[in-house]
Amino acid sequence: MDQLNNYLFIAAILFSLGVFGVMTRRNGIAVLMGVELILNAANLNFIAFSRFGGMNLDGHIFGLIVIVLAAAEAAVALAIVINIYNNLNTINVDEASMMKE
Amino acid sequence: MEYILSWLIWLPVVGMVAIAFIPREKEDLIKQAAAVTTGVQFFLTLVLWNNFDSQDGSMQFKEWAEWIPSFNISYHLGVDGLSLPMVILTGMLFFIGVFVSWNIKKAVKGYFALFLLLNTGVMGVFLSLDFFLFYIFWEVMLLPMYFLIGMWGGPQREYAAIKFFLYTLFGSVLMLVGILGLYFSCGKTFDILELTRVAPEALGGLMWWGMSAIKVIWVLLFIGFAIKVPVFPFHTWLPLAHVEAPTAISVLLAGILLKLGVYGIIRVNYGLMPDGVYWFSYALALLGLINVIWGGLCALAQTDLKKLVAYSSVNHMGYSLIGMAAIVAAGEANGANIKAAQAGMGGAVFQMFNHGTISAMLFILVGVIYERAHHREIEGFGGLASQMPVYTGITAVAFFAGLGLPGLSGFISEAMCFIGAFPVYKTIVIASTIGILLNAAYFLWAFQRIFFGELNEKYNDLPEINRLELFTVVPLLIITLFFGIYPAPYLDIISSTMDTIIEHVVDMATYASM
Amino acid sequence: MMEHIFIHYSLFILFLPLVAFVIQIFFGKRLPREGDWVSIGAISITLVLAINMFVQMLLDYDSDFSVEASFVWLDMGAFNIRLGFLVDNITIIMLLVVALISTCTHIFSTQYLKGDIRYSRYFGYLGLFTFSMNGIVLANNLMSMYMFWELVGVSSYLLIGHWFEKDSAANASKKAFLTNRVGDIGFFIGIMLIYSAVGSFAFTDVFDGVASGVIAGTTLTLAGVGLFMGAMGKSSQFPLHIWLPDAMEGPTPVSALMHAATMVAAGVYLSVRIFPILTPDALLVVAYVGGFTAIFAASIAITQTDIKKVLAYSTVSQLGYMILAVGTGVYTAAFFHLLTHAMFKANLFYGSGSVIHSMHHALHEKHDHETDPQDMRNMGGFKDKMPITYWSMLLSTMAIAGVPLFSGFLSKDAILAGTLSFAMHHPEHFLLPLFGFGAALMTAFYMFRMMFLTFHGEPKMPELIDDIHESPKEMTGPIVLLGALSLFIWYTLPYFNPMSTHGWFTDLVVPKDAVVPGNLSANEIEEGAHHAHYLAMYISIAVATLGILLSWATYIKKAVSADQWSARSGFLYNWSLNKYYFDENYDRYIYQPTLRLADKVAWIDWELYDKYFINGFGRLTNWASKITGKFDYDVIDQLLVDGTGRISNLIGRKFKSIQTGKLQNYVLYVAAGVIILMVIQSF
Amino acid sequence: MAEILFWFIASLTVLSAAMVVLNNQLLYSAIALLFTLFGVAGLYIYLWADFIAGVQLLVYIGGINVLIIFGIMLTNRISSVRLSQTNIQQGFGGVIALWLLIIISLVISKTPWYQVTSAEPSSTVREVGTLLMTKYLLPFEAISILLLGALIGAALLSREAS
Repeated sequence: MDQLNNYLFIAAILFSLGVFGVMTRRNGIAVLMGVELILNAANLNFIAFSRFGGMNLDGHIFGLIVIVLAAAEAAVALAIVINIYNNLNTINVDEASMMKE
Repeated sequence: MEYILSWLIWLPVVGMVAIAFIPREKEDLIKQAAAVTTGVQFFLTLVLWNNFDSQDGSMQFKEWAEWIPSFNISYHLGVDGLSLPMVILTGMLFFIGVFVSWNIKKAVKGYFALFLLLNTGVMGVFLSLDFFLFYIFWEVMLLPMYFLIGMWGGPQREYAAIKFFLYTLFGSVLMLVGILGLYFSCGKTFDILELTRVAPEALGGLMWWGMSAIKVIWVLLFIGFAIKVPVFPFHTWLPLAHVEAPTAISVLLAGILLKLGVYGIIRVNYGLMPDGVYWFSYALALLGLINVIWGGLCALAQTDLKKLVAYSSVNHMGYSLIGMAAIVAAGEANGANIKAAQAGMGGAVFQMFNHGTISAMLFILVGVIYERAHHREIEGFGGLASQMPVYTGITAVAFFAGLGLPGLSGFISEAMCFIGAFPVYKTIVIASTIGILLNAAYFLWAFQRIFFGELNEKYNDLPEINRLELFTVVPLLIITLFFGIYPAPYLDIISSTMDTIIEHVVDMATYASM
Repeated sequence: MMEHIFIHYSLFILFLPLVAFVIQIFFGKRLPREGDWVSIGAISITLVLAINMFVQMLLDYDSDFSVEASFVWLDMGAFNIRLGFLVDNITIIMLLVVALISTCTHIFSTQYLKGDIRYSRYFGYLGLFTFSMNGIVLANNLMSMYMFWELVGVSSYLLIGHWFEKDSAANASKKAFLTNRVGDIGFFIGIMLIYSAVGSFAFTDVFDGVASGVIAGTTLTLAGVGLFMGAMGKSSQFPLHIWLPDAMEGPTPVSALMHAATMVAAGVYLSVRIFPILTPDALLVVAYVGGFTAIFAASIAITQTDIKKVLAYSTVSQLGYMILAVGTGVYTAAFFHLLTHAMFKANLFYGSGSVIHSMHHALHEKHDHETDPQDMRNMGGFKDKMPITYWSMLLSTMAIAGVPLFSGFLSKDAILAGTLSFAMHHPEHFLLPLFGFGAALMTAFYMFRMMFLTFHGEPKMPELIDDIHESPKEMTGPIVLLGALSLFIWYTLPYFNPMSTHGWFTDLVVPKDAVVPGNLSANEIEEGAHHAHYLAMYISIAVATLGILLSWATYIKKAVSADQWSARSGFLYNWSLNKYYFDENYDRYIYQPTLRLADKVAWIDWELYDKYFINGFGRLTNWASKITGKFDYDVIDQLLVDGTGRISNLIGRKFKSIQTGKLQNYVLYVAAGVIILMVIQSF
Repeated sequence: MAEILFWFIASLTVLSAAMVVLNNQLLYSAIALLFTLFGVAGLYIYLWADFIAGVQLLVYIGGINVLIIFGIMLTNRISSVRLSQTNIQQGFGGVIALWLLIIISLVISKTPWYQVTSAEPSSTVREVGTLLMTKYLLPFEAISILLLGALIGAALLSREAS
């Protein structure tokens, strides 16, 4: 528990899972959850480096900012999801593929 | 006081942002916001004047901050006796301009937003001491002007706007080349004060393609500025742009933007290339003469009142050029006649200010009659003096100021220009005195055709000039009258700076043949 | 010297009329009686002050009296301009003239312009004029003189154009201003020539500079001629004389004040002031211009039928006299003539104004708006109807004709003596006295012609004569006063010799030596004039008598028929009647060509230069861009780019299936790409 | 004891994270996410970041997770439609994710990390607060404006189309 690598590995796993979620989930909200995992992974890295890098609190600040960003992002993303749902009656992202051609 | 120059420049931007947040239906609020912004700015210029030390001929209120260090570009501002009057004039005319534009109907929000952006550009050019910054503000000015003429102008507005834009752009491209030439040959700096110190030596003897670098850069920069002045033969954008632009924009165009040319020549060409001054001064005086005569003759032939006033600008700026050429009188070769140099330079700079107030007044007055009669054909009026006595009186004073009547400010500056240039360029000055006859001829003839004679039946219910219009024109009238009677306050501001410039040009010139 | 009481007086004299002007312009219409009392009050105070100064001067009886005061008006370090006052005897006399005539004019105008729509404005402009005129008189330097010089021009412009509804008045005012400007250009060039050499505008410095020789020779001559050009414009000398007769379009009191007594005299005043720096060559120019103008204008006056035109040409001619006097060196005589002329010519104008006024009323009674009330052919026999006007005008006519016992005789005699003595010294310039005496002859003739046609003989329009009345006392008062001032006695006190100019004037206005090295000294000129004095006097009495007799014979006795004479003289009569076609020729050879040139220039500027040359650039660019555009499209675009495009299209179609539009596919590709990059990187 | 607790929390985090992305029941995923967030908060405490841990609990669990659950409720008719979802391209995605994990793990283990040992602070709240008000004032302000903008934007987006 006093090993930097432990935390980094945990973060790496969280990140990979997050990426996996983002890539595979069809439901928009589930994709969002994947994003949250990625963000948490990053945050964990920040705090870990801060802890083992001489207890420099800059990392904490970044962590805070990331959390706030995540909140903002979640709010907007959910709003978009609800909007899509209202318009298309589905929130499956692969069905909302108007980008195609 | 510390950041007053930055405030002056950026305040209009604040106003612009504020206007952007006002819904477009609330036109009165937009106008009020613009009035407050420009009013505060005008007040700040007066504060600046109050705190200005007129005994000090160098830059004051300097601000410096690093901007793009890799190219040695900085945010460098400062004001001296040359720019201070122009800054005050800018503050005043933009403030008045808001009220002149009070009756704008179309897209009020956009109009005033652009108006304030223009304000920032003009202020920036007068205050920046970094060439790069100078150039950026110079270009910032161009864009709002293009839209202001192109969207709110008269019937031919698109043509006029594009012509103005291309003309000026052509000039600024040449200017940019000149600036880069200076940058690379004078130790990679854009700082005007630094360049003023090093350029005369760094450029001395430098040859490009078998030509002296001074000549090349001088000509490049001069054309850039000359288009703004405008110097013959770069003047044809002016009548068109003036005629098509809405009244307030004509006022600003004639009142301030033309001054940028002369300002630039004195600040940059004179400061950086003293040898060039000696090389070019004869041509400068000659161009001044051509401006005077050509502008006068063209004005005499005009049937459109606004075009007449526009050509009168060409004519009046000619006096300024002649006065500027007088600086060489201070050189050893011309007998070190400091008196003449002071008179000429002082006259040129004073003429800038006077033309600013007088032509602004003339354009406002043209706007007043246009708003009532919906045309500007000189022949189409007649006998208005009995219908609109107050308007007639004010126009009479403005016209007399334009034709250089003693007691009104235009006379003093014209006389100083002539007196200054006379010892060096006798023939040119004597020839250009014909200009003052032409001046009188076209103004009086137009005055007679508009105001004298039997009242044109069509106009027997033309309303008198109203309070708002009086409010815009009377302050200018008072200034014209005041400086005509007692010019000392103005000359106090500029004289130390003029001495600095004259000394600089005389001392730094190498007098080597180029 | 600033403390001298005269400087304070001068300040009041200068600025009181200006105050009146400002009040009239802003509040005139709202004041009772449209505020004429404000102007009259202000001008009366200046008159009182001027009289006070004049009396002081007489009491002191100091011919060298002179005070000066100046202040820095404009300062740029080395270049500075000081403005100020110079008060000496000439100034004081001139101030009195201006104040006196101006006061008379103000009073006269209350009746003459009664009920005019711009009554208050008129009085305001009179104030402006008086201010500017006093400014010229008081100036101690060329710069402020020039400034007031132009201001006088403007007030003249405004007053001539008082009835601007009439096109002729509007034209006349513009013509006056522009013609004056031509002179002013010369004036200004003269100022610049002097300033660039001397470095100061003040008269004293200029005189010192010339005396020390910093400016000499041709330059000084040119400077002198330049300054004199200003005088030519203002004093309406040939060939710039054309504006003064037209200026009669203004109200008659204005003609009396400005275009007879004061404004036009400013040119003479300037010449008197700058006399010391005029070189012999310059003086010669001055003399010939003056002399020629004198006889030339007189020859026009003979045939004019408009009473004011006669007086106008007579004024031009008399001004020519004064200029001639300056040119021949007797400049104090010129100033003397200025003084006497101001009185009698103003009076003649008042008189003519009085006549016109009553003609106008009489015509009005008859509802006749066609007949010209100024045409002498419609007058005649007014003598008994308007006795006051007649008698005082007769006094002034005697004066201008040069009849002994009248003021004009003295001053004219002094001038003619100077001219004669000049011609005796320089026989090659014999023309100058001929001009002088010829003009004197004609003056006597046409002035009495005017008097006879107007007041004597049978009424030409008998139906009018019943309605002709003497004018009200506001008008007759000034007429009587100035008529009385046409007598010699006022100018020769304390002596009573009607044949000699000797008196307070000659005692107090003593000619000064010219400062130009080598010019004749004042004493020498004086001597010469003195020698010629009696000869000149006899000739002048002879020609005056001859002129009056001729006139009498023609218009009273009808012994000579004017019509026959005019028919017999052929083209000469026509030339004179049509003012030698100057207006027509100026119009044809100067105005029209200038306007055509202006049109041409504007056309070149706008239609040719701008449309073809400047816009040509635009068209050229346009054309070039079309060519490049064609090249761009046909070759680069269609062949090269589209060729590439077609290949890409082919490839693209193969890869199309990858583009699913599903976001997550893209994320997948990105992640895969990252991994591939990382793997490559690690090798 | 602490060691055991650490490993427990770590495994809880990882496992519940796997649940989040693998479970077909959306609501379960959300609940699993809650556990993951809890776990991360616990790890923060091990990293001496008490304040961040608190914020994590407050914002993530109290705010974001609840928001997500709300989102699920709002976009699915809870009574009638199954609350499940399906995955796509699981095989390919899984391979990619695995590869990512492997590479990152390699990087982590191969890199000689710069480390400093330091004493455990009693509380980080004061320092964090001070930093926020001094050195990071501008980012702090910027992020607050961003948050405000996001709030307004979200409200604007999700209201009924008029």
